[in-house]
Amino acid sequence: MTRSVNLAISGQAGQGIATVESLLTKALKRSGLNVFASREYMSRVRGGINSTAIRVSSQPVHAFEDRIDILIPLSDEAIPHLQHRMTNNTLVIGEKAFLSMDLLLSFISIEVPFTELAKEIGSILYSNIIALGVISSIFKVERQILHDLIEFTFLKKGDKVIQPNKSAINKGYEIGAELEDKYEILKKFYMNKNPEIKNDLILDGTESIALGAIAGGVQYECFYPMAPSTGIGTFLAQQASKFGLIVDMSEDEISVINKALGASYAGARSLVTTSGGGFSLMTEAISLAGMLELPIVVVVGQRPGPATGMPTRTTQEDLRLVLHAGAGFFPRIIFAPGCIEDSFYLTQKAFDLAQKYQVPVFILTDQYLVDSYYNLPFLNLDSLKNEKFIVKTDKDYQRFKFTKSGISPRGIPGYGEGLVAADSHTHTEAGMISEDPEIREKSVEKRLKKLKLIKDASIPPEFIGDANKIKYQIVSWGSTYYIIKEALDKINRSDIGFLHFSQVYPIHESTKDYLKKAKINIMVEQNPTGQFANLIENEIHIQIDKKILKYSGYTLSVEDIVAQITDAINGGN
Amino acid sequence: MTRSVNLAISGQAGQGIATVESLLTKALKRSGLNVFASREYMSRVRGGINSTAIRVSSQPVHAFEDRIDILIPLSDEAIPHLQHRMTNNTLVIGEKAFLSMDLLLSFISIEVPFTELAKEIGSILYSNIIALGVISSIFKVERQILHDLIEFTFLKKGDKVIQPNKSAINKGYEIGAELEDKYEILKKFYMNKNPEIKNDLILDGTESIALGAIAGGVQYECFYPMAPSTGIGTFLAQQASKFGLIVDMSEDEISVINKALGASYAGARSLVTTSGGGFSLMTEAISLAGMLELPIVVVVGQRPGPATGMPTRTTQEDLRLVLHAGAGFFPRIIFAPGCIEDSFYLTQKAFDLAQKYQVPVFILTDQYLVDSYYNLPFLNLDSLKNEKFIVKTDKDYQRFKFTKSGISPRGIPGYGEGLVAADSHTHTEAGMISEDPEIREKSVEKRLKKLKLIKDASIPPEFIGDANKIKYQIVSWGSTYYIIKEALDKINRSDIGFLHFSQVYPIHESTKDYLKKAKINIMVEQNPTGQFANLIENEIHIQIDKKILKYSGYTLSVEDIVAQITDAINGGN
Amino acid sequence: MSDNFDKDVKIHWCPGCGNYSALRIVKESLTELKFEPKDIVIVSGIGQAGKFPHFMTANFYNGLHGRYLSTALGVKAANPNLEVIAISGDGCTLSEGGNHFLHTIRYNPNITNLISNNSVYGLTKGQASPTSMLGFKTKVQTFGVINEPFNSPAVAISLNASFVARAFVGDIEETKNILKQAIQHKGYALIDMLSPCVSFNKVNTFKWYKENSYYLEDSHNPLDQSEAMKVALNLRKLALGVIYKNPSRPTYEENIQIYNSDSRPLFARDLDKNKLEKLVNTFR
Amino acid sequence: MSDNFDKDVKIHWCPGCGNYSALRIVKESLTELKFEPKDIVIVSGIGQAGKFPHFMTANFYNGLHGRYLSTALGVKAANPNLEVIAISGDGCTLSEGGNHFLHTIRYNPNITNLISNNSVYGLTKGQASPTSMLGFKTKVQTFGVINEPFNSPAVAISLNASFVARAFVGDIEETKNILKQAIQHKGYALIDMLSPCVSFNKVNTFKWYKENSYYLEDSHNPLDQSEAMKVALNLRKLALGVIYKNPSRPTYEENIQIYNSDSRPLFARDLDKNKLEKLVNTFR
Ligand SMILES: Cc1ncc(C[n+]2csc(CCOP(=O)(O)OP(=O)(O)O)c2C)c(N)n1
Ligand SMILES: Cc1ncc(C[n+]2csc(CCOP(=O)(O)OP(=O)(O)O)c2C)c(N)n1
Ligand code: SF4
Ligand code: SF4
Ligand SMILES: [Mg+2]
Ligand SMILES: [Mg+2]
Repeated sequence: MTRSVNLAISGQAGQGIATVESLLTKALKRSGLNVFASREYMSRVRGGINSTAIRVSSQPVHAFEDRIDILIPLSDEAIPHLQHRMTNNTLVIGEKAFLSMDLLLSFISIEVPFTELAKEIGSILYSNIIALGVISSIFKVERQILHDLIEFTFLKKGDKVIQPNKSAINKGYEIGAELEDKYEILKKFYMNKNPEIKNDLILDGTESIALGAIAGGVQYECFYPMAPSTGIGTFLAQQASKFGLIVDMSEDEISVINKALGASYAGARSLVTTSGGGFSLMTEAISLAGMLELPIVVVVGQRPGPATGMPTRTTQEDLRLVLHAGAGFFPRIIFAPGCIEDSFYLTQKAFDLAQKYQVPVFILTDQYLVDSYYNLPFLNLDSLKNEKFIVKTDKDYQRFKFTKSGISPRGIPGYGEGLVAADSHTHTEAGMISEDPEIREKSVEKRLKKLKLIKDASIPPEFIGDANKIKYQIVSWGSTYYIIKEALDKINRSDIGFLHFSQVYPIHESTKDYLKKAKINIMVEQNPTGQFANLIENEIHIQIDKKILKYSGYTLSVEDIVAQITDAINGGN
Repeated sequence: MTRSVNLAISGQAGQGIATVESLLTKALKRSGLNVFASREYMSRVRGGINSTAIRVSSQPVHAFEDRIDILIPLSDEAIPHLQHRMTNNTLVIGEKAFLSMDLLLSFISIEVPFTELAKEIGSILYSNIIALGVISSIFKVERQILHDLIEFTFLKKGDKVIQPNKSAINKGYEIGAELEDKYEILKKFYMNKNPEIKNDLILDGTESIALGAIAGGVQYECFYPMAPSTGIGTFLAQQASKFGLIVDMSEDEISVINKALGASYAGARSLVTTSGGGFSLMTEAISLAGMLELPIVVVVGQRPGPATGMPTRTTQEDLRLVLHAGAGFFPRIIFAPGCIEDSFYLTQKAFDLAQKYQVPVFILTDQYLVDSYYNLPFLNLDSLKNEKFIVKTDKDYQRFKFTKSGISPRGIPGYGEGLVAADSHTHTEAGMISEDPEIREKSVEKRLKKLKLIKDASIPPEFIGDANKIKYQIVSWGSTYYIIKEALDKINRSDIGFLHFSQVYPIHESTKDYLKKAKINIMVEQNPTGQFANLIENEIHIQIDKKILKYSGYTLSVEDIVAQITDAINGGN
Repeated sequence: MSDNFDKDVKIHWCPGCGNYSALRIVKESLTELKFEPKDIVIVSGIGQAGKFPHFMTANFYNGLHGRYLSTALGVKAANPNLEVIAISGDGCTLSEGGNHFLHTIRYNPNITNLISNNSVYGLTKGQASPTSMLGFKTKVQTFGVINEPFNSPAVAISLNASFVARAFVGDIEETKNILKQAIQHKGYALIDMLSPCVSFNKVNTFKWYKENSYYLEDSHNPLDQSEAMKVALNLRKLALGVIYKNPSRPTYEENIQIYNSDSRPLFARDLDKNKLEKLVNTFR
Repeated sequence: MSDNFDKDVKIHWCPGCGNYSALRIVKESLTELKFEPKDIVIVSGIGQAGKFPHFMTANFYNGLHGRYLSTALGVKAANPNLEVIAISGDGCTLSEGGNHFLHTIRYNPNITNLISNNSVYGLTKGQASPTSMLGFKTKVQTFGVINEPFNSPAVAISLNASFVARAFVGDIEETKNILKQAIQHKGYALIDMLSPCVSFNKVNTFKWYKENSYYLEDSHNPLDQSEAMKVALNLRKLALGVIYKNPSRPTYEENIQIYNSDSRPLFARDLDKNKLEKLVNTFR
């Protein structure tokens, strides 16, 4: 079983927690340790109380655990905020003011006057960097790694920023060494290092989706900022000129999707990125994409609703929204990446399928996944093809030709001799308005045929376990993949299998067989009604036996799953 | 079995078919005949080809039949347009130019030079009124009834319009008399009259919903025009000052719903009326209504999609859209009136439930129903209560109080001493932004509780048949009610039952028992995937055995249902 | 001074944010005009400015991003007696909410509309807003803003808005003065309220606003649309004060027929069943 | 003259509708400017005017009600070589689409935008539109229009649109002349094209437009924003011709970095895998 040290750093927005998180994870990885990190934060620019959880391990780690082994509080709200995740063995390293003894919590504490020390270096702003040094020292990260990272990060800001930061690091290492001499307990955090992972990638969900989009040949990204998807647009904006990509932050989500469809009509590989509320505004145009048979990739970062809800928290509750958005019937594809690798490969694939079937393809992710990261060896770019799926048109080209497969060869205005129509009414093969009942029937059947094709090509769920031994089967989708996987490793029972979906619509036909193998199928979802369980029931007419549902706005943890699965199983049946 | 004479009048937009339809149905009813009428028309202001179908009978008639017994063509496209509904026995009365013999159709024709005759009266515009006279004469409607109607209709336009119209009527009666002497066949259209129905109401779906809204105490109607729901706003605009009602045609659907919610917050009974495309734009605010727990009634007139689709045609394909619109989870209610009476009573009820449970309530109707009408004896206004469901607030009023039932007493700003909050974030009882996981859980559970209450109070489906004898059961929802009912009367088998839903979400718990009684449940829906069948499966985990689906954009007819049910049953199981 | 409207809560804004002054200005103006919290409805959208109503005591409706002007109009329609202050950010009002900005002006409801204009997206962490200056660089607008800045006073005047002003939160007294006029104005009153974002807008700082604005002279005639427009079109030097006023436009509420004969708000009314019965009978 | 662009289809408009002339004007102008149908994309929304592209030969995108300007911008972004004519009704453009109208002007894409302005909702049968005159009565606006008419040229000028004109379809030659200038203008070109609806607008008839409009004198200086604004603000007598022009604004396409060094439209490009590999490796 994976043993990890779980570190948490917590303080106000604006205190530079994100900087520490980013530097520390990189540093740990470069020293040969596996890391997993995930953030939780308030919808604030300054103040409030945020935290990052970093797991450090000799083995790969990919999931969120509640348990905190080491906590660095950077404000007096840190401990109250995180106490439910602390144990008697939690080691707290911080300054006196933040150790809030009045909570009468039992934990082990080591006082370090970070603020004081930072002032000595020149500004209280360096406290977080000193803390970074202390932790790095405890985990025996070579100091040079930190220095290199500091240099790289503040390159543009020049020496007057780099030098004091280096001094802060050094101060941290000094203190780290002192502490080690003083506190036996710190020894237990020592872990074997694996030089092979030093060169690993370390990516969060945002970066992975954005890179996947680039790999998918994205040429036109349009968005309106909205947590938790804003980062994707930001990332792509910064890569735009390098990749010949247009990134447009537009006036609202309605223009976003209509521009993207206009660009798609004219031949661009189009992407839009949004969240549930912004996506809601795109509903009408999603239906337009269905009618015009235009490729489009739509990333929806889920956050708890209804309405504004909890902008920076996590959920899996917009599956039904994305599945049913748009008046009328038309085929669509929905992916829900289970991990960072999936985020990359599925986004790339989304572009291909959107072009191939001329349909909207959705990537359903959530705050937890976009804000989590871990190290992984590589991203495979070898098989990238990005076929264009367009034809050079001739004089009598008809955009909406009825074909056997249901797919009409896709022409682009300005490419070939033909004219390319796009019409939002029920239309003839040439794209002319039609009120003919037969045309309507044929058009609907065209769309049904395409859905069939798509279904046949869909990604099967991943099954983990011994199909012949299982009595129970945990079923899940999207970002809970590794959380459940680790929990099942911990539970370690051969009568429990795991079936995970990263394509949630249409689901692969093998699903039926998988579900039939288990006596009791238990769905794990982060929404109050079991949306994916409903979807499965509608698609293959098998009812899920039990549901583990969480809807607090905070991610499921490995511990949650262990407890609830154990419960569900002991609750019997 | 009901015997009816089915009359069709067909011509271009702008030829006054709607006028004839309205006058004729009223006249027939006033003479003691039951009528049913329904329209089909193109999305055009002038030209194209439209038609109205009017059924005349001694018994009540409420459903569309394909079969045409008498056709009055007003353009040369009329016969080609309607030939699939004509038989060898169809009698066509019209002028030579429109009888298009080249189609080699066999039908019985009587030439009447309407245009010529109209010119004699002063303008070709009177041809339709002459035709009206002819038909009225054939059905033995007292001429005075027509004169009265003409006078009433053109009151404001004065004598110079009334007189020639009366002459046109007289001319029609003259010709009618001549024809009867000449053509034996006309005798067979004679039907017994029932003086009791002379004083019946005659209403179409639009009027019935609008009256239902008034009965429900509507005070604020906001809309943006969109077929097939525009008529409701128009009707209400014309009644606005009389009923102290504000009708606002706003700049777009997003403002429509946000204004209506603002008005609702301030204590108005709010209504919005739209269609699938416009409704799509309201998606985000529907979710807001869920979060703010504001009452709102939303009428969605379905038309075939995706996108612009077929603006003036009919469908039942936006159930899933309305059911799932809005990010996050919150309770809602969806009605789908089955007939004109339902349209009235359910709309009234929608207002009450919206106030009572502080949720969005949807009326899902369609072009077929809003454009159909028949006579009915009365609308019962006696039981109207329109309870306000608001409280006068005191100083410490908290808008979102957690209560046992899940319903928080609803205060209105300006009524009482308290302050009234509305907040789109996850919020405390006082309406303050909160990121507390417990608050979120409690809020979700509050919404779940309300859904449970709503479910317990939902309208059971209507069952017709002998529960102990049925083997087959036709299941349907919304506007197909009478079409199926008449078809089943025709089929006349005691082993077929009929289960109809006018509340489609949440469905009543008796549904399970009803469905279990039949060996084979057959769903009839006008959409390609069986949306209501899916909903039922998700709610009560029973799979519908067969589906009869139509998606041509044109309504199911009694004949369609007879044929398809017969087929479905003979096709075995 | 403003204790009636004070609220004992932690404020979510960054230290130094212009919104603190705005909050004070609003609370004090309402107090000075002798309003009580229960007379007032603060309507807002989403953004830093959109959080406004959470930090003062009053009725409030904190709705969706971009939609608050429609909400405000709906509130007024249902109950014209309520005093409605509609406040939100430049992005909320002019980007997501642009269409409602245009059309609310056309309706002329009797509301006071404060655009807390920091020329940036605060809450979503620093993207350009419609009022950002050409060339303004951000993480997203990496080559700088390319779109012509949205001149909200000019647009409002072009639509014949009935009251158009600009104010700067750095000057509390003058802004209170302008706000009080706006509140007392009958009809839609716009204040383009310049309010620095200390976290994300390093260009349009307190200092910058001070240096790049001026108060309109008494000689300025706000009743002259062309003159007002000239003033508004000048973005090089930002005019503060009441730029335009059209007292001749009736308000939306005055135009609502049903209030002519009966001033009760909607919630106080009931259906007249007899009238309904009569109406139904016309269908016989 | 315009046979290249002619199309052999039944036209859905009412006899006498102003759109017939508009169709002729567009087809002839394009022919005279030597365009071929395959160079052209007609982008439209929903409404009577929105049906426009169905009645001529060209590429077309007849999208949603109110969204055509966003579509047009997307088309141009993906392929600046296409000549885009964006046309739709006054309701589509200024009511449902008001926000895109505002912001498209700010982007300044090189498109020609014809608002077929009949001051009424044609397709939905006669409701008031944003440009309907005060007091205009309809089945819905039973007491007459109460909202200030939407002055699209004035709003466009207040946003510093790069080309703003008004034309009247009753005058084919002059309107062709204006349209050709608009097409040749680099950047967003607006034509508020007055076009009578014979079925539903009995006020703003051919005759009314003729009597209530005038052509701008040669002395009018379209480069002067204030002067142009004065002309635009006058709705009592409608100025025809080019009201405002700002030749100094770069177009949106010129502002798109990626076309600086490589003019190929997007569909002709491919991913540079090496660059991606390099980028991925920065995450080690
Ligand atoms: C429909 C929708 N889109 C996007 C967002 C995300 N969002 C929240 S605030 C904001 C912009 C804030 O800018 P501004 O209105 O100028 O307010 P400020 O924070 O600067 O005061 C955005 C884009 C949202 N909440 N809803
Ligand atoms: C989202 C949406 N709302 C409403 C409609 C219905 N609709 C179609 S055209 C139209 C208005 C037409 O007016 P205008 O744009 O002025 O065009 P015209 O017919 O006068 O040329 C409306 C409201 C629609 N198609 N989509
Ligand atoms: S981010 Fe800017 S606008 Fe938001 S609170 Fe901070 S300073 Fe104010
Ligand atoms: S309704 Fe009006 S705009 Fe539409 S086609 Fe007829 S005349 Fe033209
Ligand atoms: Mg802002
Ligand atoms: Mg129009």
